[in-house]
Amino acid sequence: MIQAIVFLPLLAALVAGLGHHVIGKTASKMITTGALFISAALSWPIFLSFINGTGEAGVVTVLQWVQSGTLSFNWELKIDTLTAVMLVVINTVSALVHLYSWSYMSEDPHQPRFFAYLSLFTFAMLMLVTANNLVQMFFGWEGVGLASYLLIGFWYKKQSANAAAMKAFVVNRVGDLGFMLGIFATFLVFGTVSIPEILEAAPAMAGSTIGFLGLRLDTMTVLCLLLFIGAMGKSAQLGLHTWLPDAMEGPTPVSALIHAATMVTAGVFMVCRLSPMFEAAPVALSVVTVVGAATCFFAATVGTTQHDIKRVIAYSTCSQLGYMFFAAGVGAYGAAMFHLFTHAFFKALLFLGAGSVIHAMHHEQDMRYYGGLRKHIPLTYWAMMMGTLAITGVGIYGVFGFAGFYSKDGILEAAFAAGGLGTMAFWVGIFAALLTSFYSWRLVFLTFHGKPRWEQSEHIQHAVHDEHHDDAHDYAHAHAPKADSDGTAGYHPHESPLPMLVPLVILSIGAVFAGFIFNHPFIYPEEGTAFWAGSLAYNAELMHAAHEVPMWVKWTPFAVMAIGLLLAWNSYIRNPSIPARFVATFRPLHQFLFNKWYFDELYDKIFVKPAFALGRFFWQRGDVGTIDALGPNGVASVVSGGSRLAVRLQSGYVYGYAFVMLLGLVGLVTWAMVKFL
Amino acid sequence: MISVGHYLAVSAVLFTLGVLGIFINRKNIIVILMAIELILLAVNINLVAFSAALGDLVGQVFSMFVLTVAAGEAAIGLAILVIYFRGRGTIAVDDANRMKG
Amino acid sequence: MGILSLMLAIPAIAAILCIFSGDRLARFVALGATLVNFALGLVMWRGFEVNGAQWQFVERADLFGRFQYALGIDGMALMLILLTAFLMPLCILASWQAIQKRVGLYMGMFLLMEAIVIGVFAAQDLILFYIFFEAALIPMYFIIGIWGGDNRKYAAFKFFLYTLLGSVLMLIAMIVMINTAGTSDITALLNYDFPTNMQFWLWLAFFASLAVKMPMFPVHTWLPDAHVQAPTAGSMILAGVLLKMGSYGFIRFMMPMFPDASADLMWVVFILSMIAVVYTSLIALVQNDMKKLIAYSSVAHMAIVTAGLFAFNQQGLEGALVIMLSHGVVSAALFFCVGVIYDRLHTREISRYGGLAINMPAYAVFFLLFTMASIGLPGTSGFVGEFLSLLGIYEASSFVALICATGIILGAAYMLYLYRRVVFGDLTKDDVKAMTDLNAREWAIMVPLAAVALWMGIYPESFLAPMRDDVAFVVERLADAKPAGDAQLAAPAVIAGVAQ
Amino acid sequence: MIADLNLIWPEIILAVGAMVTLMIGVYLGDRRVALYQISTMVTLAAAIAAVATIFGTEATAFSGTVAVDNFGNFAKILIYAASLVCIVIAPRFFEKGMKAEYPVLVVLAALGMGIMVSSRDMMTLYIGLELNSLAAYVLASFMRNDDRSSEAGLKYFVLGALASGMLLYGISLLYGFSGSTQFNEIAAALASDVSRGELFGLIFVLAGLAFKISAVPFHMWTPDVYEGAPTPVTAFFASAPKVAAMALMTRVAIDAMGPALGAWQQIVIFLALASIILGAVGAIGQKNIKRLLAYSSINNVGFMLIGLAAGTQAGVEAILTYLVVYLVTTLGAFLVVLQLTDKDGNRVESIPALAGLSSSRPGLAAAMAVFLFSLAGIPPLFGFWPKYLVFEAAVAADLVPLAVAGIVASVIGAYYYIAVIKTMYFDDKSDVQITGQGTLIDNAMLAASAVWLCVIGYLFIPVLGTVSTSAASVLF
Amino acid sequence: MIQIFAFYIFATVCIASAAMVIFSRNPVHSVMWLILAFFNAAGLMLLCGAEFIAMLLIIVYVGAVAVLFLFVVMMLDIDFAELRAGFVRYLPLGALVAIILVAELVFALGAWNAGAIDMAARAAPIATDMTNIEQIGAQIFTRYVFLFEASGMILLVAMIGAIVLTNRQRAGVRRQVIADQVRRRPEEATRLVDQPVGQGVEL
Repeated sequence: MIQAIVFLPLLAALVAGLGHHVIGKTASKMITTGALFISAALSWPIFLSFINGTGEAGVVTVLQWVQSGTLSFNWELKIDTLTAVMLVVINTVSALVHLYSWSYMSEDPHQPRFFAYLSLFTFAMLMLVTANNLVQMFFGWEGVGLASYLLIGFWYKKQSANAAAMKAFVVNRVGDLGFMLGIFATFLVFGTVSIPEILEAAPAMAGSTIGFLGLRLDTMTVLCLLLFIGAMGKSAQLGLHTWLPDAMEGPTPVSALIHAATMVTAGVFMVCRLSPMFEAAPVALSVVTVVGAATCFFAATVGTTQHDIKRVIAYSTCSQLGYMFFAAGVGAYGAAMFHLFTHAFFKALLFLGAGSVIHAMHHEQDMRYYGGLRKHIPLTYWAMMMGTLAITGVGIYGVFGFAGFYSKDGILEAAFAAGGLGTMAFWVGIFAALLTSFYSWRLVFLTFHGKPRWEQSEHIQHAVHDEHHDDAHDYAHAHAPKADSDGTAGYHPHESPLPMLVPLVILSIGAVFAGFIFNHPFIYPEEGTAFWAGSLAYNAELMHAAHEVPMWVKWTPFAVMAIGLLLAWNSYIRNPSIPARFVATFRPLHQFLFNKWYFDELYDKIFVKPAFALGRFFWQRGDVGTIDALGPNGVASVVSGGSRLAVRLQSGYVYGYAFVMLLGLVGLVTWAMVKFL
Repeated sequence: MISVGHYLAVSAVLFTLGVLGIFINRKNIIVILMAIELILLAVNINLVAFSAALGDLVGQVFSMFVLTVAAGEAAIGLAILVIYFRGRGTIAVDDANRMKG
Repeated sequence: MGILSLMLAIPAIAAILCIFSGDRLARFVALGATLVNFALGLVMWRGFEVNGAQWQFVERADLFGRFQYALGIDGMALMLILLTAFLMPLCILASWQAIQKRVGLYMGMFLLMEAIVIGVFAAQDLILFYIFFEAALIPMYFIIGIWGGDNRKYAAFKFFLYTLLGSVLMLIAMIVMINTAGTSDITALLNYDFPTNMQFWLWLAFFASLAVKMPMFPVHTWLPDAHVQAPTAGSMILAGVLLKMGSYGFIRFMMPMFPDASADLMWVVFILSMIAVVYTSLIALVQNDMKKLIAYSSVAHMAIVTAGLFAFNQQGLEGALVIMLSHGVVSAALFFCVGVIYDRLHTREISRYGGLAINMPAYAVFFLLFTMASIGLPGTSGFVGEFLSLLGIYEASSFVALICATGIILGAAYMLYLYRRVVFGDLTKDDVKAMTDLNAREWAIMVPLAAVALWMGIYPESFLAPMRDDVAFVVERLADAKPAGDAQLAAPAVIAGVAQ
Repeated sequence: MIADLNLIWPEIILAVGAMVTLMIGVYLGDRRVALYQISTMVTLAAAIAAVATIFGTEATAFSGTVAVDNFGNFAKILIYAASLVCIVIAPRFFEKGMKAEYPVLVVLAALGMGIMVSSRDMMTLYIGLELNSLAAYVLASFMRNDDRSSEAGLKYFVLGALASGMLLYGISLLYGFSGSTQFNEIAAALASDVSRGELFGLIFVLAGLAFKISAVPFHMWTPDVYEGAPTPVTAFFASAPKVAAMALMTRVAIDAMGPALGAWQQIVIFLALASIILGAVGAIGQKNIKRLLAYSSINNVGFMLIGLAAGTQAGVEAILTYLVVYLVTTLGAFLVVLQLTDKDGNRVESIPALAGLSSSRPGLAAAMAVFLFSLAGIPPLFGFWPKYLVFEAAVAADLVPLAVAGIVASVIGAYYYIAVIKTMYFDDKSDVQITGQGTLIDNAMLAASAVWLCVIGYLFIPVLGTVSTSAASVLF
Repeated sequence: MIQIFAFYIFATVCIASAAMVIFSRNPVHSVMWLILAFFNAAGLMLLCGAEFIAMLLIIVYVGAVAVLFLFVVMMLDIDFAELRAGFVRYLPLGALVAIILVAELVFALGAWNAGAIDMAARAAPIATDMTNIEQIGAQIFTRYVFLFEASGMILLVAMIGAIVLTNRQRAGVRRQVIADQVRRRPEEATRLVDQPVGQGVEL
């Protein structure tokens, strides 16, 4: 069964990707989508069996992989609670995204390729979550990276898409470097890369030291931090986050699947999977907490200023990942996984909803040119509303809440309960929740409320233009304001077709109910312990404490959500001029946030540009200027100089020759005199 | 008393003069040929002197062979000189550098 | 006549036939001979006993008096011979249409090359080895010089003299060894303990030769020139096989024969390897010429090989060996990828291309696969090797591993940058638009390469198993000399037992 | 005395054969070229046969002035064979001007060389040397109407005479200070102590012999003479006299001066390295193929001298093997050079004119490539093997630095060889169309030598080893 | 005493004339100086008892070789004036090297010590009861007969060489063939005609 779940997507990807010329476009799409639905259907029973407590953990060996000395690892499929959670998340979202893409990508000529990539991605992600050893996890890790690369760059004619794809891959590789070194170090310490064996031996290793880069450091700290660097890369944590917003160059379903629901959470998954190791490394956990909190804060601040609808959601994702990490950092792995689980639903929903909006708005992604779409695409509006309610954590304590309410509050409470750095994380989380609420509602208000502002959009103008003049290349009137000032420019958005709406509906259900239904097994002390069954280091005491925190702690998130909502309403509905005034007043701050804290510029200055400059320097000054000049060419010129000398010596004059002979003779004689007499 | 050393000194000077004659002379090949004869003469003096000093006749026999060879050598040298002169119309040493490098 | 002799004789005889036959016939003769040789290689693989005797298929004949005609293989040699025999038919196919002048001579040179390279890997006598080792220069010199690009003469000279200068020093070392040990039999020399101070010099002499062949920084500069100028198949074989002769020499001679010197001078190799990884990767980043870029990437890859070898542990060595095989396949494939579009547009300038994914989708897929294999994506051959060798290096020194591992970042950067500029983007240039996708012949080359690259990545055991004992032998020889790694675990007394 | 005569059959045959041919020539004039060719070839072949019959005997003749032993016999076979080849290849070159004197002089030179290599007395050495030299001077200027030929003869003569003057002077010193001209007695005198006079004597002798083998700095004549002399004569100079002089030098160094190894070893080392380097460096930039081969011979002599510098039996064996391979290679190369004529029948000697030879005359180009690679010592061509032996001998004699220096310099040498190959194979066709065709015999010899050098030669290593060991062991 | 005196005379004149050989500007003078040098060298040889060699030197060298030189110098039509220029350019360096050589030779060879030699090793001791020429003859025809014959070959080579190089068969030159002359009959050589008057003679 587990083999089917994992390998069906691969099979479908291969068939669709390599054989679409033979079987045709529709068949390719059907095969991939079908395979994913089967996988999803097979995953749920497994998940539910774990919820019921009847599920049994196990490992299936598929094929021997590598055996070298004492190092040995195989292709294995592991199944336990953690995997089961991930399986449903991945397969469900993936299946829905496949379905969604039928319509969303219907005009694209390369659909089979797209579906093949999606399925391939799913396969890689499944390999990641079913890994029983670190190397297979790394396989999935890089495999999802590849799929992400391919999908971001799916529209390869766009230079920006290519650049974004490459950036994603390379930045991820930085993280992977850490992951790889982490694996090496782990192998060196434990003599194995098998995860269960490592986890079993990990606690005993606490307090030992290891040499690293000439320093002598605490073993587990080194190991965990190296591995965490990998997680940072994949989960776009502060420092290695720069690729995620750019990744929005890919088609929107990709953003939903990869850059919201699944791949970016791989880091969280990894930390949870290896939680017993992290438990043995308090310093590493502190780092995780700090990085998570910082990312949470950073991304939320940036999210408030972006114009691109997908970028806002992307930063939101980044921010939510921060929540998950600091949850893990304070030891609330269950809460982290729970947020991962709920987040998958509502964030996928938000992205797909955004995709629907974009679809309706003829590929315009700038929210400044939206407005008033509520009436035109009502279903999308409501779906987005559900998503927003979920992400902002709307809910009444003890009664009902949307998905994010349970998971996010769980995290905040756990952080507060953990104390120490957790308290800091709590306050950061609270502030981020405020911002989350603000930018989420801002998105909704800008998009669906107010008056249409479509006429300034080039995309819309093109669309209108195409309808009227069938001239796609007439840019001359691009910015000329239209006479009819209802802001619509005569454009009529349409609600998306059914294949796009079905996923929205299904995910909305998830966004609404996932938290309510599943919060007990995930984060309640006793039920959690039973549910997780040792697949992660479930800290029942912490979760118990989390439920016992003061009431104000439980209500604060709701309060800040409400404040954020009001702020957004005030700025974008009641008085739309506020944002402009705010920007004018705090221009430096706004610029700083709008430019994403200048991370890209900084990296460009300290990494990219110097790398190219160094490369050129090494090439021209090193290889050509030094090695070749002194080496082969230098020797050659010395030799040819010698050759000229020799030729000059060979003057053709017989007396010259005789003289040389005599010199030779006298030289030899003199040498002998000096040496022997 | 005249020792072999005296003879050796004379022959050394003759030898050196012969060698010198080959390369300080830039104008006339025929003098070079004569310089060669001087070298051989120096050798002969050496051989004869050693022969006398050693009380051994081999040196003189050798000397005779050297003379024989020297005669043949002179004949061939002059023959080459003659054909060279025929070809070039000169026996200037400086001229003999068609081939070099 | 044993199978190894047969594998030497078939291409050699076919080479003579080719040289004296017409263009058309020569192509078929060459293809036939290389395919037969590949088949023989497979037969040999099948007949090779894993965990059997160290040396198998041994043939010895006292033909030369002073040294023996002694052939025999262990697992490493088997794999490298297979690699050679596998690549050769593909090279012949790759040149099927690209080469139009003096086809007979060309095919003859390739066949000679095959015989020589197999000889290098199979030789069991030091002198015989050296003869084959240097002989490889001659066909390659012609291949670059006659069928190469505009600057082929300079490149051919540089290739020839650079590598010759290295090898002659090795010759002296070999003579000293033979003189000291009283035998030129490699199997005997492998177990001979040279005096430590002599090892030092012998090691340096071998290093001079093999480092050039590898090539290692700073004696790598011949490689980009040679690759750029060589015809496609020439680059394939140069990168695929010839470079491996250097690393083969490391593991066959330097490490087991001079273990003390290897341990003492390990840092030299590490430092050069680290520099090479970063240095050449950065240079690769700024190249405008596709072949040059891949050539520089080869240097970086081979640097990881050397570092892996000098990690002195099973993983490092096996990883290095896998990289050798993998790089043999993948870099050959990448050069072929360049060749495919070079045949169509006759330029290697990256900026002249762009948007090939549109009109050459199949090509784009293969190119992507090999790009990924080159940057060591798990599941491809590149990963297994790099992972194992870096792991091995890490055991020796975490710092070296860190620096070498930056190669995986930079590697991704330059390869993807290349791919992006060539395959992605929009089709704007008319001549590029006119390019057609892979033809049947090109498919026939791409598919086997791709299959092997994946096979090696997914089930490397096929390739690792035969080499395991040989690597263990080398590790054993090095065991006494091996220094402690810097990443040693120091456990508190209580848990000392657990650490073991 | 009669017993002594039995030992010098080869010399007798050569002398008689030369005189008979000369007589026939005098009576029949210059038209019966083939006849003189055949009679001298028969003479040389008979001489080789005579050497073969006495192979293995070890004796001295004529009161110890002549040694008949395998060392000499080995060298003689090479010398006579090379002379034979040089007679075979000549007529096509001298189409108009081949005279009876050419083969006669070659035979007489061969006679002289035979005497040289079997000398056991300084006097024998000198007589043999001069017999060879005088014939060589004449041969060099044999194309007497050609300016270059006469100039070559002149230079060769003047410098040769100077060299033999040095040699003689050295001999006279050795004689005077050791009391004898016989090798064994000189050696006995040197064994006790090397006096100043002896030291100087041996330096002068070595210098004189170094001229004959054209070792730097006594090599200056070589390029000019090789270029100027008629090509078959150049081939002759590059082959037989090289063997004779090298063998002679070896015999003198080991047999007569062996005990003074310490005194001359470093001189030989200097000569060796200087020859290797200058031979290589000088060859670069040469435009004339014969000049190039001249530098090549200087370069190769350097390698042989490394074997001599070792001063061991292995070293001498290496020299002898080297001579065999070198002979085959050089003669092969000159066979190629002889075929280089343009469509008007003019000789082509310029290297740039060889461009495109690989297309117009692929076989010829291939053979030349084989010879050049072999001269460069690149395996698998057989030229590698003697170089290997030489270096092995040097290493065994603890001369590792010398071996290293020599082998590194050999890379410079490789440069100009492959530059010629470059011209033939890589360069675009030149204006000069090479159309010359060789005779069947020429081509057969060419093919045989090329194939032998390719890889077949390695199969001869046991034979070469046995023979050279038996030859070299005589000296130790 | 007279020997010492004679030695110095001979040696001085010999060296001086040898120097003149090479420094003289006129080749004819050089030859003359050469002859003088030979005479004095012969004198030196006489002083140490090598009469035959001394005579040989004079007979062969002066009588044949030097005259040959003179002959060639005279025969070749050389513009002597042209040959005078640029004589001393190489002199300083050459002289320096030469002086070093002489110094070394004299320094080294002055140490000659006959006593160090084992006289028993002499191959051909000089006998006291035979004349010099007899002894040499005895040696040449017994001990050194091989070399004697070989030097005959050298002379043969020299002869062949000299002839083959210098002998020119000029086109259009009639050579005397005695046999033809003897064989000639009046019938072939003469013709009787009845010459009419007034007509020219047909030649």
